Amino acid sequence: MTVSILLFLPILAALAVLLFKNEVAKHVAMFFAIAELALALYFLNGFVADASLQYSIDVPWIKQFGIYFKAGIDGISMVMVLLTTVLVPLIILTTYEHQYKNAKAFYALILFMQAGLLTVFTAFDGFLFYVGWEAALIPIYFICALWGGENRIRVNIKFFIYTFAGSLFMLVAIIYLYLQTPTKDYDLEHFYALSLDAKQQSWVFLAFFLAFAIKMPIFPFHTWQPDTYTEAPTAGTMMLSGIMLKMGIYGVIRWLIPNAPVGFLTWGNIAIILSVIGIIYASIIAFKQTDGKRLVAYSSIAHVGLIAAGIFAWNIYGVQGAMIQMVSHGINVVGMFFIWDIISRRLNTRDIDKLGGIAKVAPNFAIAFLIIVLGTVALPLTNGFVGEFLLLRGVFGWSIPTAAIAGTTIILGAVYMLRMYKNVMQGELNELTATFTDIKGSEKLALGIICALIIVIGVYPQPLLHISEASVTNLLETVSHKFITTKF
Amino acid sequence: MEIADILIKFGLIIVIFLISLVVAMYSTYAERKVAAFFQDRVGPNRAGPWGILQPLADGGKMFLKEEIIPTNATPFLFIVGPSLAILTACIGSAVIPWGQNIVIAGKTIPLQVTDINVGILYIFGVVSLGVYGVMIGGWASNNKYSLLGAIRAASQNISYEISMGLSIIALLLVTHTLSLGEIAQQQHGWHWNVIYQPVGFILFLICAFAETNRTPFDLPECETELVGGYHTEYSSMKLGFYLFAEYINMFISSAVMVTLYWGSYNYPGMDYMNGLLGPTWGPLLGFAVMFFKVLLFIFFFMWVRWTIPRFRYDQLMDLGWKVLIPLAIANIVITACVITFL
Amino acid sequence: MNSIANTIHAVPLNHYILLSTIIFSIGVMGVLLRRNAIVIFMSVELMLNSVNLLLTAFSVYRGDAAGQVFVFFIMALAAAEVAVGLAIIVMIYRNTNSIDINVLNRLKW
Amino acid sequence: MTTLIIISVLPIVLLYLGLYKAQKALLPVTIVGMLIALAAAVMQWNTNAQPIYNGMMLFDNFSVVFSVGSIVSTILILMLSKGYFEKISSHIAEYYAIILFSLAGIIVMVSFHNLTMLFVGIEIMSVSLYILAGIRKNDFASNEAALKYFLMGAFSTGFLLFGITLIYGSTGSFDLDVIRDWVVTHPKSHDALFYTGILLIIVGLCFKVGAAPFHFWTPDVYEGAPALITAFMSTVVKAAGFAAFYRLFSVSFSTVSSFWSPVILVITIATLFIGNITALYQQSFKRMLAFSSISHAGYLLFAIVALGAASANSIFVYATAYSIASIIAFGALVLVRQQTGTDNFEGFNGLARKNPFLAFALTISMLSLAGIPLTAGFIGKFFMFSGALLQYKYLMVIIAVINAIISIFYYFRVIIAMYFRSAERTEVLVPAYYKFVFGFSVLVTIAIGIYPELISRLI
Amino acid sequence: MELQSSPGDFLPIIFQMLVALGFVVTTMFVTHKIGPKRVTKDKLTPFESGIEVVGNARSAVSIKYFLVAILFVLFDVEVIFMYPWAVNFRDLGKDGLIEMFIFMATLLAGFIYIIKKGALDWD
Repeated sequence: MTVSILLFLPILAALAVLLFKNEVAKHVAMFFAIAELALALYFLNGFVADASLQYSIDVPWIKQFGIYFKAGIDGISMVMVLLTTVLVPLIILTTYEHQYKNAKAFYALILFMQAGLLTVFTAFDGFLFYVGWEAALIPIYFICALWGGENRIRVNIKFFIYTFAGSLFMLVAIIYLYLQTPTKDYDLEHFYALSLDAKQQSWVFLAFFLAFAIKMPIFPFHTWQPDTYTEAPTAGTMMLSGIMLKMGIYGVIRWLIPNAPVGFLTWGNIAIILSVIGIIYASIIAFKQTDGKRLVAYSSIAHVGLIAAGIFAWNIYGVQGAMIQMVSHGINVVGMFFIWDIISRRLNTRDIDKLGGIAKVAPNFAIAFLIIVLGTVALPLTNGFVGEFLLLRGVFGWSIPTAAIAGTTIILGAVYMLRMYKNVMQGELNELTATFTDIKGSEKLALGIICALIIVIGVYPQPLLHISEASVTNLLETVSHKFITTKF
Repeated sequence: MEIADILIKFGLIIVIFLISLVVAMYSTYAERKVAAFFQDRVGPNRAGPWGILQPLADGGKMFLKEEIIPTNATPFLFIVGPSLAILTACIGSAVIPWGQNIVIAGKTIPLQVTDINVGILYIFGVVSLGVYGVMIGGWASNNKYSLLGAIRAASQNISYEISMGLSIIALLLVTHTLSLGEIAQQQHGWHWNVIYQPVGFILFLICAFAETNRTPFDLPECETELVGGYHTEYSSMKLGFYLFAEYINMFISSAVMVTLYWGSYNYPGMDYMNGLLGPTWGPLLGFAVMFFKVLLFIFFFMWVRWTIPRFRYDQLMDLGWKVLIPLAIANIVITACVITFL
Repeated sequence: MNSIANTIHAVPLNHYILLSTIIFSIGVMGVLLRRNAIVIFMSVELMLNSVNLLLTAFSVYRGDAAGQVFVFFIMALAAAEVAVGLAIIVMIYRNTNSIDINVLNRLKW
Repeated sequence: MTTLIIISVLPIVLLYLGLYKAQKALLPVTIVGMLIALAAAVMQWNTNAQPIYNGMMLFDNFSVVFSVGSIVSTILILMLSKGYFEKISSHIAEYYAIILFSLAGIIVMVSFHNLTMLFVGIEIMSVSLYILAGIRKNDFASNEAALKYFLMGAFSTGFLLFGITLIYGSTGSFDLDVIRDWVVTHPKSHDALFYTGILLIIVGLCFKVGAAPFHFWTPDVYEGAPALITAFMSTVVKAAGFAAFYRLFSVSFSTVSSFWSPVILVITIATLFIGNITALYQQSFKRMLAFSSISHAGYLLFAIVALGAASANSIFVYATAYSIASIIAFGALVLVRQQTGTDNFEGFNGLARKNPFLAFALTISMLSLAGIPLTAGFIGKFFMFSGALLQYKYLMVIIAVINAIISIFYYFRVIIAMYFRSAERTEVLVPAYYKFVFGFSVLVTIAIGIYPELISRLI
Repeated sequence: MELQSSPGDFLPIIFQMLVALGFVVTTMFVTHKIGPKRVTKDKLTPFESGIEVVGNARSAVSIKYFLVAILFVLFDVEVIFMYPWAVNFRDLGKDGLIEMFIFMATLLAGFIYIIKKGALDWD
């Protein structure tokens, strides 16, 4: 049993959804998403947490260019696969209250996107990676543009152009690496084995970095993000922030630094500084936001900045922290957007200043909201804490002042998050919020799962960390080895 | 080439040139006489005995007429038109072999201005140019009759040129050369090409009629429809040139037909006669024979003119395109097959 | 009797090249500068004929008939072009009563 | 050879069918005939062909592959023509015949082994196209397109011929192999004739394929000509032009590439920018396609600048991807134009509501043109980039990437119009023939996008 | 068989042209000098059977003439190809015969087509 089944199931599912009527599309999609999750859990069950590549498939695809369909799961991939397969059914669950026009297309696109995402996370062939990367982009473009808000057309074309531009440069870099391989193929291991000189690595680094920085997004490349998050339908935003953003982070870990370690030495400082600037910048902007969804979007930039900084610090703490924080952030941000989805669906506004006192009428909702906020601000015993702690530890290892500045993210995050919570949930009820009804049914289920995950991971993160540990260590060693062998 | 050769060439050219002019002049006289004969009249009989000076009188009259260039015409082209017509008519004779090499005072002189290896193509080139004279003249006149006449002339000429070219191809299959001198030699004695190419000859004959705008193909100037056709506006010697060109063309095409099909200067028993008369008088006899044949053709041209009525325009085009071209192609195919398989 | 080939050889090849180039350039300038479709068309034909001339010269110099055969092809295809081209010009003339290419500005250059 | 004979005889048959008023039989006979030709071409595959007719033609795999590609594209376009020419005039048989004559020229162009045949092929193709561009006799734009195309085409032929003549003058032959041998045996030669000849040939061919700065006729002609003819011109003809370009330069001039590749490099870059940037400003979908075709010419030129072992395949894959996608685009344009009477982007507003299939097909086509993965267009660009990077043409690839990004703007305009803008409209009627063509093209586009080996190793 | 011509052979043709040209120019000049000149306005108007001149004569004429001209160009050019064949007919043998027949068959196919199409019908 290989990973290919994991990649093709969502595509089949997408096609299958199209065969059903709009009314039942979400159930069908849910069924397949859960099946996918089950499959992922099955893989997890048989997974050995060492650095080896498991469930791998390696068949020729385009032979003349040395392109193979090479995919597999190692520790890092396993975490990402779990994240994806858990979040997709969760996201579908959050849409149960929505009545999308042409729903089957909507769910088909989500499933199709899942295939693309999983391809990215499991690909060990440069070409396949790129294909998955773009294959994830097209569906989300359509999701956002078809079911999005008023400005969706302008905003989405901006989003698309940004990400597409970045990825094209990445493609050039990938082809470049391919041409350098003695065996002329796109195998990632052969890429790792390359010994490019410093200048070549610099260019490769920059090309990859552009793609990943736009995707994450890191500070000067982030401008597409808040608009897109705001205009996208909630499910789209969740896909974007919960999973797709992680493509960039994953890319940095797997594709950027090991392929161009010396380039990373040259540019890594700048990257880390940009990340830290992003943290502060996004936090300050978030502070000023009144639109809840937008606030969450900026907070996401801040969190991602921290993750990026942790990775660019490139030590076991940073990377492991990033791994776990990716999962946590995915869960938290999905929860956060869901909260705002619930609010805006009921009250038709996302303006923080207009809200207040909802906790009084919706206690269950208030608890869930609180747990998610706490998770986001990284209170100990929530999932956010483990990740942020490790990340800061990682950055600390790189530079203490930077770590100090980056650490402000926790404080700033706590400030604007709690302010948001306070404004929305506490205080006096007004005319608008009085009509708020408590969560029920699918909402309750979804929020319940999210809260459970937040707490479980927060309390006992060890299994998750264990999955990726060996692979991360191995990767770090590869890079260290490469430092030594590179000709300067 | 030595000076003497050049002088001899010049002499030959001038002789041939004068002969064509005289023949053309007297063709006009002959035409009227022939017409008179056919119509049981007397014909011109005032100028000189039997009216023999009539062509000179006509020529003189042309010279003395007033020159008119209409206001709407394009003066330059108006003059170029007739000049071109006569010019092309005059240079066609350069490649026609008039006789065998003649020996005068120990010097061998070919009775042909020049024997180039693309003689037939030269003839075609010159003939094609002829249409420009008509076309330019008709257009420059800026007169509706002229223009219509010119266009008719042009489309008639070009239509028949195709069949003419095709009919020649069948002949080339037999002769294997484009040189007229060589073609003349090949027809030594009685081996005239008309024996091998009767259909080709008839095609060529019809086309020759059309190319010279002779009745029954004189649509371009058909006076009942178009006043004077393309030369409606012309007067004086410019008109004379057009008329003259027609007769010179008639002469040249007769000569070409004789050269290509009717044995040129050859006649049965010519070897014997050559032996008898020697290298000076023998070829001259050949020349006389050739000339006789040419005159017969000119007579034939006139005969046809006063016998057959003019075609209608659609009949003319139908004949050219739908009868002659297929016939010519069939002729080529049959000739080629016969030569290859027999 | 010297053959045509020898006589042609007596003229340096460069002269033929120069002559053809000049004629070709005249054709090019004609196409670029004149506004009358027919004149442009004739300029194009001039270009083709300069090519024919040059091909023939080369062919004789090299003693290779291929060049002259090529000329035949050029002539035949030029004739086809003439047929189509004139038909197009006639069509334009019928619609606009003009063959000045300046009136053809409905579509921008 | 059989292919060429069939393709040449077929139009004559069609002309006679037209004479005897067999209008109904035209399309079936054409398609059956072309399928036979297709089969004949496929039979020729891998037969280790040698030049035939005194080295005039060479039906090697390259020629077979491009012939097959051209024939298939033409079949698709002809299927779109069902009911199209009837509206223009009553001489339908002639239109089919002329298109096929043009195709015959194209097959000569992709199979030549002698410059004579290159010229003859180009002319057969071009002369037919001059007529086709002007088949809307009373439509002024069509007239103008025909005249412009004709004048420019004849003009460029002049350059091409002068170039060929100069090459002949220095090498003494028209045969590609002989020219190549001459180049090899005169490696240090500074024969000005020869190099001028190459430059003039480049000029002539760039005119024909519509590469900047010789592109200015392209948009006008493409806009003015009837949509299906434009489809034919911008797909089959363009592909054939590049095939001929490639064949000539790879066989004969590859050893002096250091001389001409900088020239083509400049042309390529100019073509990309001009095509893309001007396409941005177009309001008319058809004109946008015209400019985009210029930019695609730029991408195709990549294979010639970076001439290598894989170039032939790259050109073929790219040209196929581009052709198939363009056919969809033009087919959709024809339908939309019939309904709305406009070529503009607005005509596509809200199409997705009423015609999801049509909109989907057009979306795939646009994605393919833009070069998004999992479509054939991406594979084409990928091949081109790979080839260029292999030759260390980094700058060129970067420029191409920038252009690919620019192109997103205008390709997505159609998608945006179809899906995200609404307009009052009724359903566009999609005839069965069109459905087939769209379905087939979409399948091919995706199939090539997923598994390019289908066509990428044929040469 | 092959008759080689030298440029010298073409010289007499030029002589003849000069002679003819001299004749034409002289005649034109003489007739211009000795003819009377009594121009009037009416004399110089185009002849139109005595009525007032209507419009310009250089207007469009029937498209049929154009068609004939074009067909001529095409056929004449095709005929060019037959000349070399005809001259070298014996050397080319049966292959040449068959090839030329194919050529002519194509030509005929086109020819029959235009006739059937009515391009040469005058009515």
